[in-house]
Amino acid sequence: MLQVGGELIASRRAGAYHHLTLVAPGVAELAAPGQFVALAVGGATSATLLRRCFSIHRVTPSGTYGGTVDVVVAARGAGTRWLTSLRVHDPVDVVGPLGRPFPLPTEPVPCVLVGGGYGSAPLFWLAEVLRERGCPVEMVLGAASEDRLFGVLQARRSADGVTVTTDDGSAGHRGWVSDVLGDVVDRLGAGVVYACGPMGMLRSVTEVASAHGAVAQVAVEESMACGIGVCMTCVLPVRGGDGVTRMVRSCVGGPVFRGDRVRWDAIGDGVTRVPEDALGAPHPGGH
Amino acid sequence: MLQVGGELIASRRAGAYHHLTLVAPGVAELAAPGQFVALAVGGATSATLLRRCFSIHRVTPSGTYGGTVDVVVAARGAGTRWLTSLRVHDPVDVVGPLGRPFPLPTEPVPCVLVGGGYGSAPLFWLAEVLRERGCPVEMVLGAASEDRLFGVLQARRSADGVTVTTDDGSAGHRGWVSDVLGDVVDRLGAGVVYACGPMGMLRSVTEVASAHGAVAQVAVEESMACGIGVCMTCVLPVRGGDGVTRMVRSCVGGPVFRGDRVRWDAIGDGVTRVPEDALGAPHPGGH
Amino acid sequence: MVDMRTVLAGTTLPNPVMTASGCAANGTELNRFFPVAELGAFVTKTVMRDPRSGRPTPRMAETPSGMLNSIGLQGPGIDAFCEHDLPWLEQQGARVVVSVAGNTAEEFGEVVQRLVGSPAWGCVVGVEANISCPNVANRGLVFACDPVSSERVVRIVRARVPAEVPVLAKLTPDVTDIVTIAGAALGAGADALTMVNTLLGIVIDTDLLRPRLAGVTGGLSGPAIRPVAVRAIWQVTAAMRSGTLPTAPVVGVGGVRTGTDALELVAAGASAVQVGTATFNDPSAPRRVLTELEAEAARHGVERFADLVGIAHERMVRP
Amino acid sequence: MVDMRTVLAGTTLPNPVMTASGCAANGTELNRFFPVAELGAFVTKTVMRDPRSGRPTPRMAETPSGMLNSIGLQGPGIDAFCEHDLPWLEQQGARVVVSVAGNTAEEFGEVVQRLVGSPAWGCVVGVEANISCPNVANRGLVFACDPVSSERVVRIVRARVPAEVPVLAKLTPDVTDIVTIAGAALGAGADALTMVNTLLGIVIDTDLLRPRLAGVTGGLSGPAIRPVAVRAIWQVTAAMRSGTLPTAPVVGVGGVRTGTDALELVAAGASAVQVGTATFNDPSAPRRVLTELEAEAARHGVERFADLVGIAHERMVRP
Ligand SMILES: Cc1cc2nc3c(=O)[nH]c(=O)nc-3n(C[C@H](O)[C@H](O)[C@H](O)COP(=O)(O)OP(=O)(O)OC[C@H]3O[C@@H](n4cnc5c(N)ncnc54)[C@H](O)[C@@H]3O)c2cc1C
Ligand SMILES: Cc1cc2nc3c(=O)[nH]c(=O)nc-3n(C[C@H](O)[C@H](O)[C@H](O)COP(=O)(O)OP(=O)(O)OC[C@H]3O[C@@H](n4cnc5c(N)ncnc54)[C@H](O)[C@@H]3O)c2cc1C
Ligand SMILES: Cc1cc2nc3c(=O)[nH]c(=O)nc-3n(C[C@H](O)[C@H](O)[C@H](O)COP(=O)(O)O)c2cc1C
Ligand SMILES: Cc1cc2nc3c(=O)[nH]c(=O)nc-3n(C[C@H](O)[C@H](O)[C@H](O)COP(=O)(O)O)c2cc1C
Ligand code: FES
Ligand code: FES
Repeated sequence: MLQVGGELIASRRAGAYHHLTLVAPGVAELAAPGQFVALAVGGATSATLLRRCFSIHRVTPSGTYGGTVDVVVAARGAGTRWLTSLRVHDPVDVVGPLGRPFPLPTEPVPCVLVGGGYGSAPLFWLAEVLRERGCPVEMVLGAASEDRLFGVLQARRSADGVTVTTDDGSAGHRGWVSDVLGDVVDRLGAGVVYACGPMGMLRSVTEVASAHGAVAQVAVEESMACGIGVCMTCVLPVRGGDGVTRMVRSCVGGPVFRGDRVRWDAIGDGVTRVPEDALGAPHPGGH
Repeated sequence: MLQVGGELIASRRAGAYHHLTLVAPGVAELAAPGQFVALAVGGATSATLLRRCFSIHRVTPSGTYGGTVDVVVAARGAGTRWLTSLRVHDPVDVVGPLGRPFPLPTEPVPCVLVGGGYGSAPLFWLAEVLRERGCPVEMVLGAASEDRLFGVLQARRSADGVTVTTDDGSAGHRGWVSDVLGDVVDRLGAGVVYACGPMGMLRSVTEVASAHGAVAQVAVEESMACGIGVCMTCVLPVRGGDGVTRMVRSCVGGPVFRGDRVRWDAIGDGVTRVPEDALGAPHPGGH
Repeated sequence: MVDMRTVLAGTTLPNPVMTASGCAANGTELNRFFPVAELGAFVTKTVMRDPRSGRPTPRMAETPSGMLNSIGLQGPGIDAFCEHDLPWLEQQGARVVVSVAGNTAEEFGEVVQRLVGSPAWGCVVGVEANISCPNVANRGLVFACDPVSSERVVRIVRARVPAEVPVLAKLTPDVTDIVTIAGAALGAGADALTMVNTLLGIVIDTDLLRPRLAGVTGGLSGPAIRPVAVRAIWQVTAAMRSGTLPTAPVVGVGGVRTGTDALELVAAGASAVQVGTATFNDPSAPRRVLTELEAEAARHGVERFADLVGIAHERMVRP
Repeated sequence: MVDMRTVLAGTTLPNPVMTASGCAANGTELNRFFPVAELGAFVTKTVMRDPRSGRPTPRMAETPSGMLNSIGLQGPGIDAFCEHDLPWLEQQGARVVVSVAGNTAEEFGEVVQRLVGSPAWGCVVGVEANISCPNVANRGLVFACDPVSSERVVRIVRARVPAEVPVLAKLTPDVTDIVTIAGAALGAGADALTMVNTLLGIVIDTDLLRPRLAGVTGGLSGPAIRPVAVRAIWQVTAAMRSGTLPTAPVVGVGGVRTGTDALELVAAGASAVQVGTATFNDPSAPRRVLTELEAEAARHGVERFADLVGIAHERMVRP
């Protein structure tokens, strides 16, 4: 885990997103698929103090500029708008790589990789690593509409098969990734489903994977203030190996969790509740 | 007085300063020497809310880009550092022209223009306007050191004579502008001394001018939060035509005042006190 | 088109956006940027009985996303105000909320008495008692820090203002329990509450190693304090909703720079919103905030602005 | 080289920069960015008697130059803390200030009792009583909002901590008169005061039109609140200088991001400084602030850091 003064060396539109390449020497060398970087935003006079976190799309450990890190950014609020309006050669402070990467299977089992929106960003690199290990890989990419799909062409290179869904039917199947996932898992005999995207999608992916005999490994996206494990803002309830549910920091305990360990019953409507049976949960008559 | 979304079209070093040219259509057309502009700083994510004020160095009412305004900026704090690190074509929000300009003599009397540091910035344009009206013009430029002088070459074009002083003797006479001012006023038989620079200098200029029979018109630099007259932060004690001292807003009542009207006795050590005889001054046992 | 009208204790305003006292002088300056009559109301700089020079300078310091000020209520005094400022505002067709203060509770009364006698009184749609200022009779303690002083001032002001014109009490957030102070003001007859005034702060000049303001302490304002303003509005309107406090409109102020900022205060319970420090950044801010707030109301699909007031209390997620 | 040592009620620290409780977890995470033993002291996340899950999420919202948090004191409980966290910090050679809290005054005592019995107790250079948390026995009112509750907690904590280890009382700025609370804490035996904890705030989500935090209110921190922290430190140390309060060291906290920010708190009267929210922006912030503060001290030509403590009180301009 490093903090480096990086530099933007490429910025291009990719559908609804911006694909940024940052020089961040050292970060690239240490990273594995599923990890993320935390970028400072707003420059020297910034009122936006908190870092913004982005999945690492891919890395180039060395090269003309030293190691580079690619991220795919959806411009939403103040920080992402600032990042996407940067010009080449602007400085960007980078902390990373952060979090636990996708765990890789020890055997060459078939895998399905599911990405929702920009959630597909970390999956291509993962696909390559899996295929290097001999795992057959298929991808399922979904989004609200065609412009919100990221990397469909890349997917065709990185995976043995690609299925696309959009909510509005503007590309691929009309519907959700979970509508098609079961068939893909069955067809491939997949042992692992990796997924990254919105919480609702991760929940359905977990359900479908379980129902079809696969393990789900999901990368969650919780609101993070620090990204390095010191603030406790990014927690979600996860059942441990001992069966006990704890409020786990998704920046250091995740962002990748086994889907069946996440307490989806506590998550919804933009709020994550503390399950009553969680360790240290408030109980009537005091905490 | 306008608020316009301007654009930086040139930025260059000038000794210790940065000389910026901004497109600000409409502002240039309305401005007169001694007025200033208030620039927003820090961009969309800025924590620095207050505008920064700068004397208008010169204007080009029309041209390829529409009207432009030039300012000379000393990079000191967060806002001026931001301004001086902008790149050409960056947007800059401009409010101006603000304040009362230098009053021009109705007769073609000789004038001396005194600038301390970047305080010389508004004087070249003033010199040109005065000479158009037939006034003989000499300039006295002073600064701590040579790199902090602004526009010595320009001065030689704009004025009939130029005297330079530096505290450390790195250019011109070693010493202060007030050391040489009396002689220049006498030699020229000047009726008006215009001055812009630090408060201490404006005070001595006023004293020297009075002692040598000239009227001083000084452009003060008070800390300003709004620049447009609504916040009351920029006041200083000024004796009115009726002999009453009031705490006058320097952004709308100034920045140019008759030197002998300013209550220098209340100003010093970085603080401006309220003279006991000022209108509404606090009195013992209540306000 | 959303119906942007808002009701302030009997008085209906065409829209809920106002200037904040002391951040817009008395109108002539901002009128060059937009017609001040377009605002729901124009709130004047706090006026006292006598002319006041205010404090020494420096009077201000920039702070992260805010500023500190110590103007010391510089102003012309109520007579000059009634002679020059109020008639000008009336001429523009502005609806005016006059902010008043006194060194003592009695002085508030004197100011109001002269104000009510002004020929331009007709344009006044509210009197805002700035009780967030020092009470000379009580060791300089701010009136609004003490329920008893707050009550005394409001009672005197309410007694002198004709019944059809609402009295607003402006509260400071620098108290342990703002609900108690709000209760005291309402109990004394305040028709509405303006919340919040600035927070007490100090900035040290790290070159000179002394306080940056000549007056040492100053009032902290700007976006930096918005979460405190929203919290104060929430607490007081929650107490009204639960019946702990009598119901009255709240005018929100603190850190509003955009229409969404204004919407935060409104959703927390404010029936109207004042724009202060943001005006120094953008002289058109009050007018722009109105346009943006209108767009926000339209985006949320409400027919009436009033439907948004306090809506966050209803939409709260219960864990 | 400036002598950066500072004395905290008998304990001498090699330098005056600390982490702020809850902004640095318990050390392992930051130790990857710099050796936590290099700080004057490491302040741990407030620990309570039992393990706590903390609040639902969202637990945070960014605000202009700051943030709002409502973690709800999530933590492992004092036993796990003594078993895992404290020994690790001791191993690193860190000087540790342990922040403690309880739902009741008695619970504070239990926590301290177990802490003092920890085999790693030797590395503890101070116990910080986080009295800015809710008192279950008093309708959830924050202890530090009430002088009587503050006094009770501090008395219990002081009684259980061995005399040679200082007890710090951490105060909230959300009170009408912080000098009174400071007086109560000192009267009850606090050896030093930590000022300030977060300000109570609310942010509304303007898309969902409901509070952004699941817990509705949260604590406001970051540079936005620095002028409030400086003011609180100033008021309390001014009262000490004038003899109204007994003299005791103040540990400053609130909005420190750089060495000059730290110097502001120091010049206002703080003998040591904690770095909180800035750590989220820059994981090396506490260590960097130390380097920068050292450079500031050198720039001002002092031989000892201690010469800067409270210096602004002496340099104040009298109008
Ligand atoms: C592990 C991880 C990986 C991510 N990968 C990507 C990615 O590859 N591409 C992408 O576009 N986005 C990604 N996100 C989401 C991205 O971090 C947020 O969209 C972004 O922080 C929002 O910043 P803003 O300035 O637009 O929004 P603002 O609303 O201004 O953000 C305010 C604060 O809230 C936090 N925040 C707000 N929304 C989110 C969110 N959804 N997740 C985390 N923090 C949030 C911000 O970090 C910031 O601290 C990822 C988030 C996490 C946690
Ligand atoms: C009428 C007028 C004309 C000026 N002309 C010039 C000029 O031509 N060139 C130039 O370099 N500077 C000029 N100044 C000074 C310039 O405004 C300040 O140097 C600048 O505002 C400081 O901003 P900062 O971000 O560097 O400092 P910061 O310390 O970050 O400023 C913080 C706040 O204090 C105010 N402030 C600080 N110092 C001053 C000051 N000296 N005067 C006014 N406000 C201040 C700023 O506007 C801002 O609101 C002028 C000031 C005035 C009032
Ligand atoms: C320079 C300045 C002067 C102010 N003067 C007054 C005043 O005279 N009377 C008053 O009630 N409030 C005064 N205030 C407080 C504002 O009206 C407002 O309550 C506060 O600034 C918070 O709002 P804001 O964050 O939008 O500025 C003043 C604020 C500033 C910044
Ligand atoms: C995420 C977060 C968690 C915090 N947790 C605690 C805590 O457990 N105990 C405590 O005394 N203060 C806690 N605080 C308050 C800080 O210690 C500090 O007093 C406050 O944030 C102001 O300092 P800052 O502006 O440097 O952050 C917390 C602050 C934040 C932002
Ligand atoms: S984001 Fe701070 S602990 Fe995870
Ligand atoms: S700068 Fe605001 S009144 Fe002059």
